[in-house]
Amino acid sequence: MVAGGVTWRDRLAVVIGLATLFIVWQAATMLFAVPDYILPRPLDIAWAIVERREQIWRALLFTLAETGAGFAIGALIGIGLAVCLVLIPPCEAVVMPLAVAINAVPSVAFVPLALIWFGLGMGSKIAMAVLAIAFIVLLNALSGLKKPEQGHIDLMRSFGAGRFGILWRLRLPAAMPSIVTGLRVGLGRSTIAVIVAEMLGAYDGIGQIVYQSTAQVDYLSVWAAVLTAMLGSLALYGCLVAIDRKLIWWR
Amino acid sequence: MDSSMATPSIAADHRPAHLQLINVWKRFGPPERQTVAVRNVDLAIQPGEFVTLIGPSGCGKSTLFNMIAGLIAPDDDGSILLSNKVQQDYGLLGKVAFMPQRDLLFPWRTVIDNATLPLEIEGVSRKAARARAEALFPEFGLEGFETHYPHQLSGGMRQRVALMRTFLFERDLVLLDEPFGALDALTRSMMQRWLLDVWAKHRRTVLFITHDIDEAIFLGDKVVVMTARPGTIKCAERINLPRPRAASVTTTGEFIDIKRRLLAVVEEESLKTFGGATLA
Amino acid sequence: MDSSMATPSIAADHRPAHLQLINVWKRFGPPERQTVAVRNVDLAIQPGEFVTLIGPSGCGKSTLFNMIAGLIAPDDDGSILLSNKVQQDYGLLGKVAFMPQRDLLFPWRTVIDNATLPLEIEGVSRKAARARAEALFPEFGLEGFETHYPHQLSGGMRQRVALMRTFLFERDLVLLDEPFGALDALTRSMMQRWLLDVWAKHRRTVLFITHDIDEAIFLGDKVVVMTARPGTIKCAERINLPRPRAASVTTTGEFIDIKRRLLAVVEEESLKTFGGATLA
Amino acid sequence: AASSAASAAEKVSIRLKWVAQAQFAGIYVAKAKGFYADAGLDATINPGGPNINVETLVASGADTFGIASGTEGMLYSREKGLPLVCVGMSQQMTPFAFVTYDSSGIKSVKDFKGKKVAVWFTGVQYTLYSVMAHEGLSQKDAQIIAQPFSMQPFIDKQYDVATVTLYNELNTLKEQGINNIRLFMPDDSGVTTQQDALVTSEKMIKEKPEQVQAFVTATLKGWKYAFEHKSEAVDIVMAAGAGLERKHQELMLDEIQRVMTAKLGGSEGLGAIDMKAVSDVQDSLVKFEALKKPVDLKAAFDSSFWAKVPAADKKL
Amino acid sequence: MKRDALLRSPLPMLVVLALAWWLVVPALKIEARYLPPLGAVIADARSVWPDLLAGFWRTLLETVIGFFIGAALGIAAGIGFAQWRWLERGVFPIFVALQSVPVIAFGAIVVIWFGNTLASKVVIALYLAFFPIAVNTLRGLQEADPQRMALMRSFGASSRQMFLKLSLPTALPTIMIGLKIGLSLALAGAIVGEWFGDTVGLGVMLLQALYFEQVPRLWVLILTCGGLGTLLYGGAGLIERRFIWWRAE
Ligand SMILES: Nc1ncnc2c1ncn2[C@@H]1O[C@H](COP(=O)(O)OP(=O)(O)OP(=O)(O)O)[C@@H](O)[C@H]1O
Ligand SMILES: Nc1ncnc2c1ncn2[C@@H]1O[C@H](COP(=O)(O)OP(=O)(O)OP(=O)(O)O)[C@@H](O)[C@H]1O
Ligand SMILES: [Mg+2]
Ligand SMILES: [Mg+2]
Repeated sequence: MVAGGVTWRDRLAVVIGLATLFIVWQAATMLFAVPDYILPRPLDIAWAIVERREQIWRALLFTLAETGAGFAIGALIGIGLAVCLVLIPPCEAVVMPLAVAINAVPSVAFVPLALIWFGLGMGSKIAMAVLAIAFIVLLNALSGLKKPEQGHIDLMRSFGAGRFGILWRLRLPAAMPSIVTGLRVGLGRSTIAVIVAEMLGAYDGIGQIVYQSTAQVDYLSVWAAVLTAMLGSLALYGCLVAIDRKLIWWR
Repeated sequence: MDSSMATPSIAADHRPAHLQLINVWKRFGPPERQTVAVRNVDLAIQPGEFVTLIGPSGCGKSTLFNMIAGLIAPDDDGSILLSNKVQQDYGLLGKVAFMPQRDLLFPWRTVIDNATLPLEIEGVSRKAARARAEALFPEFGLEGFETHYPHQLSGGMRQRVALMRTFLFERDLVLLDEPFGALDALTRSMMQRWLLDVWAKHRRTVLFITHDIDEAIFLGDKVVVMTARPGTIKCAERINLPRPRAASVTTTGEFIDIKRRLLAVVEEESLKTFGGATLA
Repeated sequence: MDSSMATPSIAADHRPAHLQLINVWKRFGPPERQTVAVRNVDLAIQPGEFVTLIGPSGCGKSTLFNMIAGLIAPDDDGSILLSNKVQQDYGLLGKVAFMPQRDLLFPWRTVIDNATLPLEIEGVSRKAARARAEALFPEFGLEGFETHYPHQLSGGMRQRVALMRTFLFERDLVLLDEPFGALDALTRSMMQRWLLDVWAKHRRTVLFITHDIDEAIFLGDKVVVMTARPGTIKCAERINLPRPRAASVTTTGEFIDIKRRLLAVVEEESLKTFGGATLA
Repeated sequence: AASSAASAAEKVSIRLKWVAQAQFAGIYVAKAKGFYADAGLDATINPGGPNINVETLVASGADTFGIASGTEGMLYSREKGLPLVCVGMSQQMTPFAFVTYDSSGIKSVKDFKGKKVAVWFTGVQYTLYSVMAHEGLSQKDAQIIAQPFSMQPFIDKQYDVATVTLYNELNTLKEQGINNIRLFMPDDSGVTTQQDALVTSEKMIKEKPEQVQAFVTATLKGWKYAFEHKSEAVDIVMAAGAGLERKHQELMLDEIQRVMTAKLGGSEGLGAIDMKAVSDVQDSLVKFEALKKPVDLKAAFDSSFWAKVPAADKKL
Repeated sequence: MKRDALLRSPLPMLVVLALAWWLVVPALKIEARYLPPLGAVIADARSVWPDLLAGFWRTLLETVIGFFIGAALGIAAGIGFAQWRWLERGVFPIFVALQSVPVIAFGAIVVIWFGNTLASKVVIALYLAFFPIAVNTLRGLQEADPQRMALMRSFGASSRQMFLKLSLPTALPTIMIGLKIGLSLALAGAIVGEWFGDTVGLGVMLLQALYFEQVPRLWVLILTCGGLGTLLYGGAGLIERRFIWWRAE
């Protein structure tokens, strides 16, 4: 039913949606004369971004690099673990409770540990992003890998396919949509994890801008940084959606 | 289990059987509300033999096939022997070319990629596999549909793709579960011919489920009839019609005789499913 | 579209048609690599008529059914009329009882809940719906399987559940796409009898796809033959065999005559699928 | 003010800059001992947390009073147009200090040259800049990096100099058995910045000055009582926060007493605002371009309420 | 049967992990700040037992309320997106953008809007739980087999019936994944929410432990949060097994 890639109408809808949000925001803040320290106006924020573009751009690249790396590693770990659990089912009883428990602790609680283990630099941020996304991908991938019906599995077995053959030719393709769902959900989370970790200790990045600016009561900078990060992760998300449509072409 | 039991029945046929079932059972569900699908099946099939299997709907034919293909383990009461060797549970996987009743095509693979699936699993290069499959497309009446996806095919076309897939998985023992069920009369007879040609050339052992008694007699060296559920072997009839068989054989008196006999047996069994309802 | 076109063909039959197809087309895919599935189909079916439809595999029968059931819209060239009223695209939804070629049972519903699905949709109370369905189970040879799930059924049993589901959705126009494809000879003839009984009692209009020419002649008031893809109506043969028909009718000379004629037509068409391959 | 209340206590809230701990002992004591109630205030104490900005909460009216960051925070807030007024200062000397290991070879601030110096970029960096400027170093002379809230990287010697607060991180280091360290106090370099400002909004001062007065008086009473009954004060703090460690809190209270009673805190009484120090800080912030233009210090700092607190209530 | 259930439960795993911790830390002389000895952690837990228990219940309450509201909103949004594609295209990106905003950056704003109440924690919990539930609901609803949808339409099913009888059952396994993720995020949200001016709760204790660098306390809280999460997740698992049994076709 859903044919092909992203149409111009999809793009238009995204633009209209975001534009509406900003117009409503601008109008409301002007109408109710909301002071900057409660909610600044989007135009002011935009101007702040332009003014501080060099600092923000450098921080954004830093943050996106950490997010991207953490996202990739976390996704690989999540998928890899899910694959292991499907290949060796008894492991599930061991790994899942542990994964659940780890994930139940807010990632911020691990920041001190991350700082101890991975230092102040990018390493600890990447570790936090990995932590934030791996579980989500794991859960989705696991459910996707278990989706194929018994008939299809039996067919593969009758051709003499081993666990790996079934995994590669049946389970993984069938799990693709679920995995991408996991990635979609996880992307925002890993951005958050990185920013929060940066707030608690980093040399650079959006999180540091947020943290320093908050302490210096500079809300325009806070919002400028956060908005930039938002747009950055929206761009990453767009790439994911494009991949998504390519991956489930057979619907 | 006890391969000693096998000896007499092999001896009786004077040739080693390719496939032998000894007291095979299959029960589903918990003991309280059990469905016995297959009961006490004994069967021996010679190498290169073409055996057709008929029986009322739901009598356990597909279940029997699943056990022979190694997909489900028979209950502990009996054993399955391939070339006289007792097979462990699931030991038959990969040794038998199996076409399931439902086509089970993969929705994300094109027609040709669905067909070459078993070759890929065997490790044949993609190019070689495709070349081998492509040669079959005209014979299967699927020319021009190589790059379609399964949802773009008709029911009969899907079934033919599934059959092609099975034959690209070249094994000495072939199990076909109603391979021609969704085909019109002529496509069906074209495919029957093709099947007999392949069989004559390679002499694979074929076990073939059908609901069409004509088809069963026309194709088989032996027709095996199963009883209503719980299914066991009711009788087996050797078909001594000369080969190669022309389509006209179906009008010979000998053929009609066999058909009448088998029909009577099958009807008796089918009626049990309907709890003794009568047919005018 | 243009209901004026319909008038002459209605007049020709002297009775208003229950279902009428006028110049119906269906093309799939983008213009460059288009599959024309159905081409220029004109067909009129009288109220209470039993029409069987045969044609080579992949010729467009199921596509035609999908259009009549209102599931896919025909191309703009033609129209579908129900009781002389032009139907908007998808306007036929809910007016036609349709049994698809694949059983499409819902895996999370038990057999009986699958069967009562259309009644539930109509708003019949669960209890009443179950009572009506339960009465049918013995006739369909499914007694004792009410609370099983679809994956616990054999292929033929699934098909019977799908048929039961269709008949619980009582509509004047019934479309059956190979409803007996997976049934053995006797179960099939039991179900045929049951179908004819129901039809005789309620005089619903039935359109029935089959691959079995015997079945087509045995059941139909009219047998419609489709050409190879792109499918259109090749010819329609009125069957004047007296009703009720006994199983023995298949051995009468008249029956065999009709069968021979139809076989010739179908074979000619089927051969086209195989690009002129010859049948010995 | 005290007499007017008792019967119909006014609901007010006090926002702290961090979670319950001895740093805020005076507030908790004032509440527990009924000083606020006596002054006609029905006070709720709202703890703070990371990225909770007391200045914003008080300026917006979400909270009535607050213990906000300090001199720098006040100046930034005023510059950003927040209608916030400081009515007292808790900590009289700079509570921050720079630490290094004995083994680092850094003997004075001058030796920061070329070293890795970690500092919180929450405003404390300007204190560092001022200190360095006073010692004849420019910002560029040291490699200044953002310090995380954890002391762990310092313990792991990821940098040479770290920033601590005298009442918390320093104790943390000591508790972990790290004693081979050297401290550099900003006050020794002539840089003083007062912290933990008692703040309220302009609106409160205009509309309910008597409540502001009640708050300042009762709070200072609370501090005085806390320092005079330390064990009881720690008990009160312990009851207010979940899972606090007594020893750590006792140390903290000692340290807090030291910084609150230093300088003006000793001579003038608890909570005094050192306007000279404030204007020095402002000058240095302007110099470092952290402030674009000087703010009106008269409007930002209002000592009148503090002045009206009886000496008996604020002098130890 | 019974032994099987025990083997599949996380219990033996926990025992093994605890033993490993018990033995390995002293054996390898791991520094306490990397991993304190289990004994120290247990001792610390006992010293703050009442606070821990109170915090546990409080956090549980916030999580559960936040999760249920978040789940209701998320499922509703997912359904809305599935129903109206323009909504998905237009509004979805906004949600994506919003969910990459760290709440912690806006502690002050949360407090201004919702005060120091249970509501502010609930709001944060539901804010975090909402998105994965909405996405998984949307994806699940899109998974319905087109052929089965056609069949339902041929029965004249209304869109409501189509939804209740086909789309929803198809989507349930996927929604369940979203709910599980949402549950763990709601817990994290409640805990972070407690950082914005609260006095009771695991979050408050966690913050103090972080700030004071009390490593054993940090582990006590990590374990408690983990336990709470596992408990909630286990509950979700029970519900799942009870209502979604048809995975295999
Ligand atoms: N997984 C299962 N659980 C429970 N019962 C099952 C299961 N699989 C099959 N059965 C039962 O076993 C019996 C035989 O099924 P089987 O599929 O072997 O029949 P069949 O002979 O292939 O019928 P058909 O010709 O209709 O395909 C049926 O009654 C069916 O209900
Ligand atoms: N969605 C689709 N996209 C592209 N082509 C399609 C699609 N659906 C059907 N077709 C093509 O239309 C033709 C007719 O298909 P249809 O299913 O109507 O055949 P049929 O007559 O029912 O055959 P069978 O007897 O094998 O079921 C086939 O060639 C098929 O490939
Ligand atoms: Mg079967
Ligand atoms: Mg068809």
